Amino acid sequence: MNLWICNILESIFLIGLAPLGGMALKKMKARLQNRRGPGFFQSYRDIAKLFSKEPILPNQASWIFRLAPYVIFIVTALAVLIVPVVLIPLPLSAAADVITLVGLLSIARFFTALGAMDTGTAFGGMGSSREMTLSALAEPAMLMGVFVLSMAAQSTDLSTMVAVMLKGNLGLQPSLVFALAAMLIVATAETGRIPVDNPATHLELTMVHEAMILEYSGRYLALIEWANQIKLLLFATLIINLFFPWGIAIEVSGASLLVGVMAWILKLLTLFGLLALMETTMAKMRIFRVPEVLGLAFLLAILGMLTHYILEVSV
Amino acid sequence: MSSTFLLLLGPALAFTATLVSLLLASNRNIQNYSTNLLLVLSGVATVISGIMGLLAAPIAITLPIGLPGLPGLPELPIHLRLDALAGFFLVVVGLLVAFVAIYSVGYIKSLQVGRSLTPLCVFMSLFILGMQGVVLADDSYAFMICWELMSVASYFLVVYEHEKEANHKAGFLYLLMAHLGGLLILSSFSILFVNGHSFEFAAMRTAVLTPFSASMVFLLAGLGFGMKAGLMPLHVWLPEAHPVAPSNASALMSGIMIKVAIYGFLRVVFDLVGLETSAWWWGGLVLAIGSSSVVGGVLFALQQHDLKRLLAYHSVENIGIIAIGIGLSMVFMHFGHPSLAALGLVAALYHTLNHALFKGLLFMGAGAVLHATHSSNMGDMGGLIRRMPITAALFLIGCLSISALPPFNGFVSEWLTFQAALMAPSLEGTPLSALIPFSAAMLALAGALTATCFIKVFGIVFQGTPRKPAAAEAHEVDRWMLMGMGGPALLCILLGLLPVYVIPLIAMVPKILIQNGQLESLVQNGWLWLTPISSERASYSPPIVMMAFILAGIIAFLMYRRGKPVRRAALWSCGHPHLNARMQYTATSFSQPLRHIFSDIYHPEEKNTRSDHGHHLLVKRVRYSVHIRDLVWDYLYIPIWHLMEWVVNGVGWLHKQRLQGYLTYIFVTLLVLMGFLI
Amino acid sequence: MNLFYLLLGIPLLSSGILAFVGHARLAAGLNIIAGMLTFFAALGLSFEVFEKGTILLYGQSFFLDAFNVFLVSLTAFVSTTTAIFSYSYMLNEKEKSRVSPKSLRLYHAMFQMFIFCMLLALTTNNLGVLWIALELATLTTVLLVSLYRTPKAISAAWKYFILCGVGIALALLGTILIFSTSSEVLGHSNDALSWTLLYQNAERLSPNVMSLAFVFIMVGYGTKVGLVPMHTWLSDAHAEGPTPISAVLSGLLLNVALYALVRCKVLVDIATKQNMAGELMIGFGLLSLIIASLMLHRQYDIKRMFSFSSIEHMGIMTVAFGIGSSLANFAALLHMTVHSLVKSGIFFTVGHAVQEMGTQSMTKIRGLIHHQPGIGWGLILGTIAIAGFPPFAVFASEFMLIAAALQTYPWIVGLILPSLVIAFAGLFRHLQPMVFGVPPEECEVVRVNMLPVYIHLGLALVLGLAMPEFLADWYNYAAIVLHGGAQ
Amino acid sequence: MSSELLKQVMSTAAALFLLTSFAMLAQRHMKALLRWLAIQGGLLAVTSALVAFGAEFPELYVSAILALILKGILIPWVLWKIIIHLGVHREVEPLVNIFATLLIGAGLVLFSFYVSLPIAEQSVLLTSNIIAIGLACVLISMLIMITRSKAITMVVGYLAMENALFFMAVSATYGIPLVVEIGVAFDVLIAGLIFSLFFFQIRKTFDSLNLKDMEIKQ
Repeated sequence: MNLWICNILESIFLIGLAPLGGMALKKMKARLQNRRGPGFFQSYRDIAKLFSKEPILPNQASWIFRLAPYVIFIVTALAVLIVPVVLIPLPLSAAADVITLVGLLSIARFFTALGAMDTGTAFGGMGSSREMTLSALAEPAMLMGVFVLSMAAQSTDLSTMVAVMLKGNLGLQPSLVFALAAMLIVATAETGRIPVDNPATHLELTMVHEAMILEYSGRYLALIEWANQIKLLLFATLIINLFFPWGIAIEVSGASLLVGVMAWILKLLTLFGLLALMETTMAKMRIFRVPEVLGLAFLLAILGMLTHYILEVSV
Repeated sequence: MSSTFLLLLGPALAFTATLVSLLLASNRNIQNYSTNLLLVLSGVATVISGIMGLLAAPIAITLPIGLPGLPGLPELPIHLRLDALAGFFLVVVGLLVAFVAIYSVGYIKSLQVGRSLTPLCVFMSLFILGMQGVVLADDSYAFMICWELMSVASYFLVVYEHEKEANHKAGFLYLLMAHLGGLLILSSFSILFVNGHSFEFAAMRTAVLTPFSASMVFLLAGLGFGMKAGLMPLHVWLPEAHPVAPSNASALMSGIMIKVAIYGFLRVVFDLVGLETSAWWWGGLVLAIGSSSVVGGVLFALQQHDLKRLLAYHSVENIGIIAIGIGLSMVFMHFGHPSLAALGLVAALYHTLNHALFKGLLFMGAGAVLHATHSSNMGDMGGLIRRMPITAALFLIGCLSISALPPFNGFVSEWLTFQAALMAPSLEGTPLSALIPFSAAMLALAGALTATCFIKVFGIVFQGTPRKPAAAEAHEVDRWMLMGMGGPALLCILLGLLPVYVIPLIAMVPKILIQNGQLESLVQNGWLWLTPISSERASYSPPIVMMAFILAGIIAFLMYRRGKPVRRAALWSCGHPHLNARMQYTATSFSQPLRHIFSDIYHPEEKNTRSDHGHHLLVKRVRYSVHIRDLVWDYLYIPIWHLMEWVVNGVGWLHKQRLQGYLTYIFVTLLVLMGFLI
Repeated sequence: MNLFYLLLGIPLLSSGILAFVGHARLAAGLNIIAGMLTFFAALGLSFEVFEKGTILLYGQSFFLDAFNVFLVSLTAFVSTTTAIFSYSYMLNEKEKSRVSPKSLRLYHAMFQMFIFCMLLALTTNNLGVLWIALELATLTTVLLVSLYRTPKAISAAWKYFILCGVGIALALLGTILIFSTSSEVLGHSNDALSWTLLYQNAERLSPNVMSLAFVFIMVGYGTKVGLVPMHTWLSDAHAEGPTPISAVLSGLLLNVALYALVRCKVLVDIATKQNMAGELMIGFGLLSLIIASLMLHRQYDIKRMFSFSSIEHMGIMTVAFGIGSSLANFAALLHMTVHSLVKSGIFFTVGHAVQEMGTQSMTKIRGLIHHQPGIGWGLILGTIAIAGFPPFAVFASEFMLIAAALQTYPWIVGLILPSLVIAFAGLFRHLQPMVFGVPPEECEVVRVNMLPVYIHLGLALVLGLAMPEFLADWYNYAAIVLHGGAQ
Repeated sequence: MSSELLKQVMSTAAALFLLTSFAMLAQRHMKALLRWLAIQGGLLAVTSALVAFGAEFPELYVSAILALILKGILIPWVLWKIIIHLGVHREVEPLVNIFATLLIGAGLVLFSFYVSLPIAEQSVLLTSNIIAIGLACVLISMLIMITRSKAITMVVGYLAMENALFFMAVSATYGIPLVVEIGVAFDVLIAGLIFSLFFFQIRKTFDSLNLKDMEIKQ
């Protein structure tokens, strides 16, 4: 029972922390660019303000338009429930494994795209067309990247996978390098970061995700933004816990949980630091260069799988 | 006795429907109601007998018709047999038949008055009879009769609106490939006959085959059934025939007819030949073909702008998924992992059931849209969600299911397929183990592309603003059609949520087809958990996912109630005064990025025309059109066709001679024959 | 043996009478009645054979066994239904004044004469008389083919006459050669050509002479069967003659010629103690099947197309007889029956369709289902039946043929299957536009009698789905008689 | 007549018969062609009579008379009348050079000889190697039909073929049974009648007896 409560608490912890995480990244980036950046709690203030505003709906909008933000948020929150953050084993990760995780994320995307198509503007169509094109390549790459791990760990259950990785007997495997590379590329694409997409711009020719949510306002926009921040944190957590699970708590006790949280924060900040560095030094790619990169990720993941067979299984 | 009765009830009702529709041709309404209601009953009876087949011991009966007393052979009356495999497919067939028949009541009512309904009703009933017969047949003669009955009857459905040239072209292609496929299947049966000395399946099962003839049977049956199922290089009839058939017919054709081909393949290869005699490359071949169908199907689907054509290409994709499951099963079986083989087979069968439901639903939805807008071109639609809200909601369920999103049914079967594929390491260095991850990759790619494709479909057809007046004046379809679509939609959700109740039933099939193919672990952890291998390995609990959904939904609803009321306003148009429907993204523009990325596969033929007011900067009108050809046509079928035309021309020249020339033929023949005697 | 008198007497007598009946309706009616009476006689005879086995009449002159009595009934039946069809057809032709009253008299007389020739050919025990009857059948049909006196008809009849004349002369040469060796065994008399005696003494015949003889008989009767490359007369003769004649040519005459060939093949196989004759037949059959299937694609004339389809099916039967196992013989006999029924049925429909549209050119025939649904549906169902789709019995025989071929000569299946598909494609690519679509302006509604068509198709359906037991026994018996060579 | 003598006589007759065949193959003139046809018919009648006498087969007298009347006189006469009437008695246009045709004819004789070798070895009939000659004559008649372009020459070729058949029947087996023979003769007669009918029809509809003009375009 304790585990169940911990599982839920952990998720609430992550969901609650998501705006802060996003802001931390922004802050780091600003510092790297010699700016001060907004305050750490700016995201919370934004969300609170949006919630209190009167939402305006376009005349054409149907019920899908109104439903979509809720679905997006709920699904992303559900995804959090199954990803181990600071503790394994998670009881809920048995209810939905890593394939389901990918499925849940793709529901979110599905509804984002439907919401964008709903009003019939050119921006919405463009955004969802681009988003779906990119995700059509990113999603299989992610799935394949995860599969490399699953095969090595002989499980698709996230808790089990993390546990197996933690045991360390899989420490340095060539296949995991491929998988990690693939996952990193996918994560940048999925969370809409530079060089794939620029979350900070509304330039019509470059935007992908922003184009889809142009018509949203008020609490709808708040939910979508929040879900987005959760997604960023989720991906970061997924990568650090799958590939670098050191320090994660394996029992419910105050000390180990504390170590888990600390380790998580540390790893997260390192990753964000790297991301900020990357976002600062790189320019956004042309839209048609992105598929090539994602195709590369897909290939890397497949290669990882093949290496797993050739070098690791048959021995 | 009663079980025999039940077994025959479904086909008998379908046959009665045929007669009734012939006899009551004078009154359209009576003909419509009586035929379709009989077909509903037939579908229900089929489902019941199918469940009986899954649960009870096999029943075999013989009908006193057929071919008596062939020389040197036992008599050949028509043998029928109901076992678990047949039972499962009967359930699939029966379910969709029942729903489609309900739908047909409304659909047929809405057809134009001038056209006789008799061909539609008669051939629909015969088509259904044929499918039921194929599944029940227990000798190759009965099987072939029902198989071809199915083909011919569906051909007449394809050409029902025969004034349009596209229809008979599609019908021709369809029947041609059906005939070729039928003959291939026939020859695979003949090889079994030569070895088993009887046309009955019972004798064929016990026949001992040499590896060569077993492989021949596998190849011939694979080609024949693959042609009907629409596997990738053999699929070309599918995107031609499905769009032109009446929508209720295409729902059945895409929903269950291609599944009947899967049944035939399982029956011949798994049951009659038996996987014990399989060669190592069989499974690999099925996997490779399945993978190519999965990706090829969805890639070509993406570029279609005809709604039903798009759905037809998705059938190719989904058949590919089923084939991957079957291929996995064959590979695992050959390398001695029967329980994994059972898992692969269950995944394939579950997807069979799921695809029947959601593809039936989507085709019925497409029919409803078609009926409302009088066009199947997505470019003529838009904004239908406001005029046809229920259809839109039901169609959305179909879209979510086919895109394999949790917690709908498509996800469950793809999840099982992935789980089976992930067991590839247990094959340990066999030549195929590297192929399996590749198939999984293709499956993953296809899943994501499918979602893209259905965003496009739903977004273009139901959302946005109407692109043509007909779409703006569309109206919701009648209650019969909604009921017909509602059933599969409900089942899509239920099968997504409660796979644990369904899978034990499906697992009866591997029990008879695969020796030692036990699957206890799949549902051993109670009603909540689906665990293919063991709970550590992987598990999925759709009810928990759903509960979480509902919980979160309630919280969201409360938030929504507390939130401020919304205000409606005009769309912000960046200052442009007249936003109109033509500024929306179209199906073509939506798929443009993918067309660009995969241009090596598509070879798009793009055409830009522009006219101006005398100066190239004063543009009057720009037209862009793009045409995507199916690669398989260009590289496989058209060369074959050219070759044949060339031969035909040569033979034709031989027939353009003078009388003396013809006499010379006789003369030379005579000399040659006499020469042989020397 | 009164029935036998009737069998041959009725057609001969009515041929004589009809030559003098000028009243069109009366003559056509008499034609039907004569056909029916012949059919009843044939039925009676076949029951007799069924009960008593082979019957010999007038010493050794005539005989009836399971094989030929079955063909006799089939011939009588199809000729009756053709007479029924020709009633409405010829009246239509007369109204359009395509035939003069004189030609009509000739037509009816020659029709019965032709039936007589075929029945004679089937029932005679003498290979020489068989030849005479076949030659006579050719001559009568030459007159029928040229009935319309159009340039094309004359030309077609001439071609038919010369090619079949030469062919059948070669068959006579073969017969003479058989006689040259059999007269050493059986004495210089009629007996030496009597099939029953030859069959009993076949082992004593000289194998070398019999081989040479079979070469001539194969080419000779093969011409009449329409086997490639001796088939070139067939399409013209079918296309240019009156349609009832096309129906009986395709449905009956080809059968009778094949019957003659098969009779000789059985003898030769016993004499040479190997399947040389059978293999020769397989070769010719396959060639016909392949070439005819390909030719189906290049047709512009509807009757010509279906005549190529006849060549294709004669090829199938020849292959089946050539294989010669009892299953293959069963298949061949069944195929013969169903092909006669279905093909003549198709020609009936085609005849009406041509009258309806006023042209035989397939590019001008459109929308039959629209205009006169009976004709359209008859044509498409007939074609589906002839293309070998179940539950029509053409499928059953092809099904058995493929099984039988796989048992003995598996490689030929690799040739049969593609040909069947090519043939189907050829038929259907032309058929579909004719049946579907919108009819042209100038077509007219004609008086039709689709009853014979539906009877034929119905019988083909019954044979495929639920073959009566006695018929199967009958085929079985005949198949065993033919299989005699190997017994 | 002794069998040895009969054999010699038959061999001579066969040689003569072959000669007539070659003569017809070499002919350019229609009238000459018909003359040779009549001579061939006469030769057939004489041979039949000789065999009837030599082998004591009285039946063969009937066929000798039939041959004389039908093949020696009636049919050539009718054809003669027709060509005069239709005015086609001029030159025959060979499709293949005459010399080449003759060469092919010689080849055919050789071929027939080889074909009938196994038969000649085995058969006990004294006239058996005449089969080779008969076969050669049949083939040469077909050659006549193939290499000439007019309808009438085709008929002449056809009749020559019948003659060769009868010759073979008479020489190789002392004739076929009478019933059959009469039947065949009857058929030939009717065929001849139909031929004549046809000539007028063809003439009427095509204005020529040249076969080139009456091809059916497929």
